[in-house]
Amino acid sequence: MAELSYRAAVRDALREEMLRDESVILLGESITGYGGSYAVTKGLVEEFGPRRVMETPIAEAGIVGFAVGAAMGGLRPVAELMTVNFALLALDQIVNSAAKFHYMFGQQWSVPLVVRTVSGFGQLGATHSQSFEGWFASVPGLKVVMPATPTDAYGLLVSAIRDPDPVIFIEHSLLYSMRGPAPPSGEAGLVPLGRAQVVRQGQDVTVVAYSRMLFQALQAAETLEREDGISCEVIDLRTLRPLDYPTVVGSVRRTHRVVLCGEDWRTGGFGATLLAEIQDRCFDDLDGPVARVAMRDIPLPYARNLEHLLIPAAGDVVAAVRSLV
Amino acid sequence: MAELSYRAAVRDALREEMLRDESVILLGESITGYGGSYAVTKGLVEEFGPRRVMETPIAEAGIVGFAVGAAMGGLRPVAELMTVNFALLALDQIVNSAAKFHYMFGQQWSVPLVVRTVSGFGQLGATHSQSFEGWFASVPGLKVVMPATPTDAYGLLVSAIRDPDPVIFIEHSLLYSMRGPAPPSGEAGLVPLGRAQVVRQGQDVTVVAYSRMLFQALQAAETLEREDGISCEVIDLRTLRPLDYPTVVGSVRRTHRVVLCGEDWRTGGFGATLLAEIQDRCFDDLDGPVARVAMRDIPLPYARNLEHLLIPAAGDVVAAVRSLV
Amino acid sequence: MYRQMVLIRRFEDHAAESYARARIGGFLHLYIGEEAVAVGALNAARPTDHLLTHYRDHGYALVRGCDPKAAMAELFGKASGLSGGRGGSMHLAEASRHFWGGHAIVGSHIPIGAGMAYAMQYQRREEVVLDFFGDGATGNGIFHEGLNMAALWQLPVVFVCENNLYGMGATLAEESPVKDMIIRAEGYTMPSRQCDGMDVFSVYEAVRTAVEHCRSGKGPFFVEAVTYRFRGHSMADPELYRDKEEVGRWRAQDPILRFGEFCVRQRISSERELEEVNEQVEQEMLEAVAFAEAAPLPEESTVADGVYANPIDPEAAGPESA
Amino acid sequence: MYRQMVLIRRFEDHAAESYARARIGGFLHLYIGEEAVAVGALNAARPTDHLLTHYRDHGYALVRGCDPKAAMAELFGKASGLSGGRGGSMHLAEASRHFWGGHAIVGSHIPIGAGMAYAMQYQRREEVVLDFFGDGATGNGIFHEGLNMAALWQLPVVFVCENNLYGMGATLAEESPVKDMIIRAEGYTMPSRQCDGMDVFSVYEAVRTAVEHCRSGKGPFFVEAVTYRFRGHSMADPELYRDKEEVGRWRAQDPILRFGEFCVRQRISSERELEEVNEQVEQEMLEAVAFAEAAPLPEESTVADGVYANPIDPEAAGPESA
Ligand SMILES: Cc1ncc(C[n+]2csc(CCOP(=O)(O)OP(=O)(O)O)c2C)c(N)n1
Ligand SMILES: Cc1ncc(C[n+]2csc(CCOP(=O)(O)OP(=O)(O)O)c2C)c(N)n1
Ligand SMILES: [Mg+2]
Ligand SMILES: [Mg+2]
Repeated sequence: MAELSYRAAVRDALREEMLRDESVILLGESITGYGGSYAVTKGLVEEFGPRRVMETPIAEAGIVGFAVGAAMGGLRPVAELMTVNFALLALDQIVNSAAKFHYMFGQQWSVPLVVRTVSGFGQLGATHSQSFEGWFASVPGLKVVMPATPTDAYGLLVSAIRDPDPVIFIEHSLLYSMRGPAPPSGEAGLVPLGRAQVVRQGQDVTVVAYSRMLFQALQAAETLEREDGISCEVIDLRTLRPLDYPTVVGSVRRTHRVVLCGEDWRTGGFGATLLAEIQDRCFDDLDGPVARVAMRDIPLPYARNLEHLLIPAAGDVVAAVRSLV
Repeated sequence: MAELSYRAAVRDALREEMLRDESVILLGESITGYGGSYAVTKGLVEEFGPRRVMETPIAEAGIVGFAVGAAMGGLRPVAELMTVNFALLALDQIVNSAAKFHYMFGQQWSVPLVVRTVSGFGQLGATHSQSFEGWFASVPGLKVVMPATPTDAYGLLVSAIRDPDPVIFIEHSLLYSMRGPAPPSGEAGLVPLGRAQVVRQGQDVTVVAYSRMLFQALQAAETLEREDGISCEVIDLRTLRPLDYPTVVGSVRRTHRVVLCGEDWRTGGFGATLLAEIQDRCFDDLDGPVARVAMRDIPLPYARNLEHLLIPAAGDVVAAVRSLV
Repeated sequence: MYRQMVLIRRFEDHAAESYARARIGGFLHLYIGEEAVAVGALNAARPTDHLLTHYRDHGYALVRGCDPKAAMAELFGKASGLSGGRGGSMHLAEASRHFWGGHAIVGSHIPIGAGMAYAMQYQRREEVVLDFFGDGATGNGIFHEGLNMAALWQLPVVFVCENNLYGMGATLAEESPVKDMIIRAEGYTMPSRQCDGMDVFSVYEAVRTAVEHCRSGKGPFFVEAVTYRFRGHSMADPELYRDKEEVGRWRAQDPILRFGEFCVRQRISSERELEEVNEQVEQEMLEAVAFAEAAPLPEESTVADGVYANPIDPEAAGPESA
Repeated sequence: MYRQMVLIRRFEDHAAESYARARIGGFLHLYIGEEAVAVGALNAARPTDHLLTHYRDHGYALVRGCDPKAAMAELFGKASGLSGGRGGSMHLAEASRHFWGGHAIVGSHIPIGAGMAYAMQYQRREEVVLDFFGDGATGNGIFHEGLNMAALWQLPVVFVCENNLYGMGATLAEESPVKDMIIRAEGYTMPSRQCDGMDVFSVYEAVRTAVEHCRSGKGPFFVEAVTYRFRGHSMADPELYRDKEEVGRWRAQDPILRFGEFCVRQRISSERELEEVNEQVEQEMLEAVAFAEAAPLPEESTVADGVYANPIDPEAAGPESA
C-alpha cells in the first residue's frame, strides 16, 4: 500500500480541493516562497499562482478577518496561522466574527472558513509551545478538528473545506514527518467531521486521545498489555467539536475506566472539558475517577531537561492507567 | 452599619491605593470624561489628573502591552478593559507577556499589573455578553479574581494592586448598583487573594459560586430550605486562580453533593475546570455526579425572551440541586 | 435624499422613544446629526456595492432600502426583525441587499471589508465595498491591518471614517495624535479625501470619487467625513464630557435643515413639499413602531437553531463505525 | 565598535556550530550581517537606557555588555544562562543592565516599550527606551497601537525598525505596501530618519539624533536601518526565496569589513591590531562555549519555581476561615 506523510496528506487535501473548486484560496504568513514554516504549502504558489496562494503580512487578526470577508464574498478561504500560539492575536475575529455571524445575523449567511494552524513544542520556549484546543472547543459556532494520522489529516481537511461553518484545523508539528497509509483519493477518502474512531479495541480501560497523544496512547496500550495484561481501548477523537459522545460513552459503559490524554494545561484544558461531559453522561458507569494526562501548569521552559519533564508522554499514560486499575 | 455600592467599593479601592502609592495609575477607554462605561472611575481624573488617570485610544492589546511596560518601569498600572469581550483583543499580551515574563526570563522581574474588566449581559447581543473566566483561569502565571460583594470588591482589588503578579479582576455589570456593608477601611479591609468564603453553612449540598451567581445560589438555597428542607452550603470562590481547594474540598467531604454555578458556556467553561478538579480530589466522597449551572452553548441572542431563557438564574440552581438529592 | 435623511431622523426619534418605554433594550446608538454621511455616501454607490458598518447602523440600513418595519422589529427583538431578533440595534443586516451588518467590536469589520473586496476582485465582479467606521476605530490595530492589506493588494474598498470628534467619551485629542483622519492614510500611501459630513453634497462627491477610483481598479480609497452626533454615544450616555454650547454650534449645522434650506432656496422643493415629506415619513414611522409592537417574539423552541449552518449531531449518527 | 561587531559575529558562528552539534535546540535566529545596527544604535545611547528587542537578540545582548558566557549558557539551556535556561535564544534578558528581553511574538514588545517610556516620563527619570523590531512587525496591529500611543503621549521611546528586506520568507514587497519603513511614521506625524544599516556610523548618527530628541522631551522618534541578514531567517530556513547573487551583493557590504577597512584607511588601527582583536574574541568565544558546555543543567526540582512572584498556596493556608 502506498504511504505518505502527514505533511503531504495536508498538502494533497489543499491541492485537490483547489483543483476541484476555484473558490478555494490559501492565505498566510510565509506560505509562498518559504513554503510554509513547516513546508506544508511548498509548491502550491508555483502551481496556483499568488492570486490563490496569498502571502500575507504578519497580521493574524487581519488574516482571519480578511478570510471571513472573503468567505462572505463567495470564496472558500483556508487561512494558515503559523502556530496556534499566534492564534491568540486572531481570537476576536475567530470568536466574535467567524463563529457568531451565522446565528447573530439570523442565519442570513454562513462563514465557510478553515483556519489551519499547528500545535507542538521542541525547545521553542514558553510563548511558542502552547495548546489552546480547549478554548476553541468551548466556542459555540466553531468546529474544531485535530487529526493524528495522514489519512485523517487528508479526509478531515477536505471535509472542513467543504463545510459551511468555520473550522479550526489544528495540525501537530511533531507529526508532519510521520508516514501512514495513503488515503483513498477523492470522495472515498473523505472523513466526516464529528466522528471519533476506535483505533484499538480493549476491555479494561478506555483511553481517549487525539493528535500526537494518540501515538503515546497506543504505545502505552502495548506496554500495558505486555507488562500488566491490561487491555486498553484507544479512541481517537479526531473532531473535538462537535464531539462524538456516542463512541466515547459506549466505550466507557463497557470498560468503566477512562484516561483522557492531551497536551494542554491540566487546569482548564480540553481534558477538563471532556472529563466534565463524561461525568455528566457516565457517572454511574465509572469505577473510579477519570484520569487525565496533561501539561503541568507551567509556562514551558526552554531547557531540554526541564521541557522533557513536562511534556506528556506514553509513560504518563501508562502511569495514569495503572493508577486506575 | 454604613453601606456602599459595589461600584463605589471598586472606586474606593482605586482611590485609596492611588492616595497611598503614587506609582498606581489607571488607564483605559472612556475612563476620564465619561467616567468609565459603568461610571466606576467617575471623578478620579478630576482628583488625580490625566497623568494618573489616562484616557487611551480604543486599542486593547496596546493598553495591556503598555501597562505591562509601565509595570516593568516601576509603576503599578490598573488597566481597564471596557468589557471582558474586548479582552479577546488583548489576550496575547495577557497570556504571552504579562503571565510569562516572570518565569520565562528566569525570575528577573515580575509584572505587577491589574486588568480590571467586566462580565455581564442585558440584551447586549452575542459579542457583548460573554464570560471568559474559564480561559483566564487556565493560564499559569495569571491570578483571576471575581468578587461578588462590595466588601470583597474593595478588599480584593486592594490586594490585587499590591500583588507582584498580573491579576485579572472581573467585575459584573449587574452588580454595580448592589449595596452591601461598607468594608473596614485601610488594612483591616484587605481580603487576601486565593481564599474562598463559606457564605452560608449547610449539610446536604455544596453550592459553589462566584460573582453574580453567588446571589442566585443564595436565593436558591433559601427556596430549597423552605420548599424542600434541603440545607445548602454556599461557597463564594472569590479568587478563581489560585483556587482555594481546602475550602471546597472540605465542604464536599461533608455534603457529598456539589452544584457548580457559572455564567460561561457549559462546554469548556470554568465549571468544567472545577468539576474536573473536584473529581480528582473527591471522587470517593461524591454521592452523585457534580451538577453544573452554566450558559447553554449558544451565542447569546438579543431578543429579551430568548436571552431570558438562556441566562443562568436561581431557578436553574434549584433544579440542579433537586436533581442531586 | 431629503426624504432619506428625514427617514433616519424620525426612525431614530421613535427608536429613542421606544427605548425610553423599555420596548428596546441593550445599547441604542443614535445617528442623529450624522445623516448626511450615510445618505451622501450610499447614493454615490450602487445598491449592489457591499456595505459594512459599525454598530451605529440604522441610517445605513434605511438608506440601503431595508424595510423600516423590519428594522424597527429588530430593535424590538422580534422574529420578523432584519436579523430575526437575534442581532438587535447593533447588528442589523440584509444580505440580499448586500448589507453585511452592523458590527459591534470596534474596527473588526475593517479587514472583513478588505476580504470581501478581494473576493470581488478575484471573481472579477464589479461591486466595490464600502466600509464605515468611527474616528475611534483608527486607534485599533485591526484598522491598521485591514488598511495595510487593502493597500498592499490594491483592493476595491472605500474606507469611510465618520469623524464625529468623539469616541465614546474620548475627545479626538485624547484618542489620536492626528486631528485629520486622512493623515492615517499616508502610512499606506492610500489616496484620501476629507469632506464635510454635515453636507450631503460634500459627502456625495467625495465618495463618488472614491467609488469610481475603486471600480476602475486603482485600489482602495480613504474618505473622512467630519460630522457630529447630536445625541450621546448611546442612550446610556450622560454626556458629561461636552458642553451644551458646543452641541448647539453643531446643531446649527443640522444636515437636514441645511439641505432643506438649499432645496427651497434653489426652488427644487417648496417648504410645503418638504413638510409633506416629513409628514409621510412620520406616518410611516408610526406604522413601523406599530408593526414592531405587534410582531411576534421569536419562538423559544428555536433558540438553539442556527448556531451552525451544518449542525452535525454525532448522537444522531448512530453508533460509531471504526 | 569593531570589537563589538566581531564579538557578535564570532558568538553567532559558534552558536551556529553548536546548533549543528545539537547543543542548542529550538529556534536560533542569527544576526550575522546586521551587526552594525546593534553596535551603532547602542553606542549612541546610554547603558542605562532601556532596551527591548525582538527574538533576533544576541547582538543587542552582547553590545549591552551581557557576559558572553552567560548568553551562550542560555542558548545551551543551562542554569547559569542569562534567563536561567528558561528562555533560550529568543529570550535573553538582563534586567540589571536594563535589557528587558528578546520577545518572540512579533511586535508584542512595541507597546511594552511605550509603557516603559511612560514610566520614565512619569517618574521624571532620564532614561529613554530603545525598541528594536523587524520590517515584518510593521504589518501587525500591535505596531500601530504602540506607535500611536507613543505619539499621542509624546513618550521618550526610539523605535528602531531593522529593515532587512524580509520577514521570514516574505519579501518586503509581499508584506508591505510601502518600501521605506519611515513612511509608516507619517500616520503618526512622528519624526523619523532612515539610515544605512550596514554602516555603523550611519546608524550611530541616526540613533544619536533620535535619543537626544527623546531625552529632551520632544517625544518619540522612528529610525529605519536598512540592512540584510546573511543567513537564513533561523537555522531551520532552507532559504528557497532568495538567490545567491542577491546575498552575494549584500555580503560585499559586510559591516565588519567596511568598518575594518575604514579603520585601516584612516590609520585608526592597523590590520594587525584588528587581527589581534579577532583572535582575542575567538579565544573568548571558545571559552564561552566551553563554559556553556560544562555548566550544569537547571535542577529538575526547580521546574515549577517562579510561575508566580508571590505564589499563594491555599493548601498551605490551613482550613478556611469564613
Ligand atoms: C474593540 C472594542 N473596544 C471597545 C468597545 C466599546 N466601544 C463601543 S463604541 C466605542 C467608541 C467608538 O468610537 P468611534 O469609533 O469614534 O465611533 P462612534 O461611536 O463615534 O460612531 C467604544 C470604545 C468596542 N465595542 N469594541
Ligand atoms: C505574531 C507572530 N506572528 C508570526 C510569528 C512567526 N515569525 C517569527 S519571525 C517572523 C518574521 C519577522 O520578520 P521581521 O519582523 O522582518 O524580523 P526579522 O526576522 O527579519 O528580523 C515571523 C512571521 C511570530 N513569532 N509572531
Ligand atoms: Mg466617533
Ligand atoms: Mg525582517
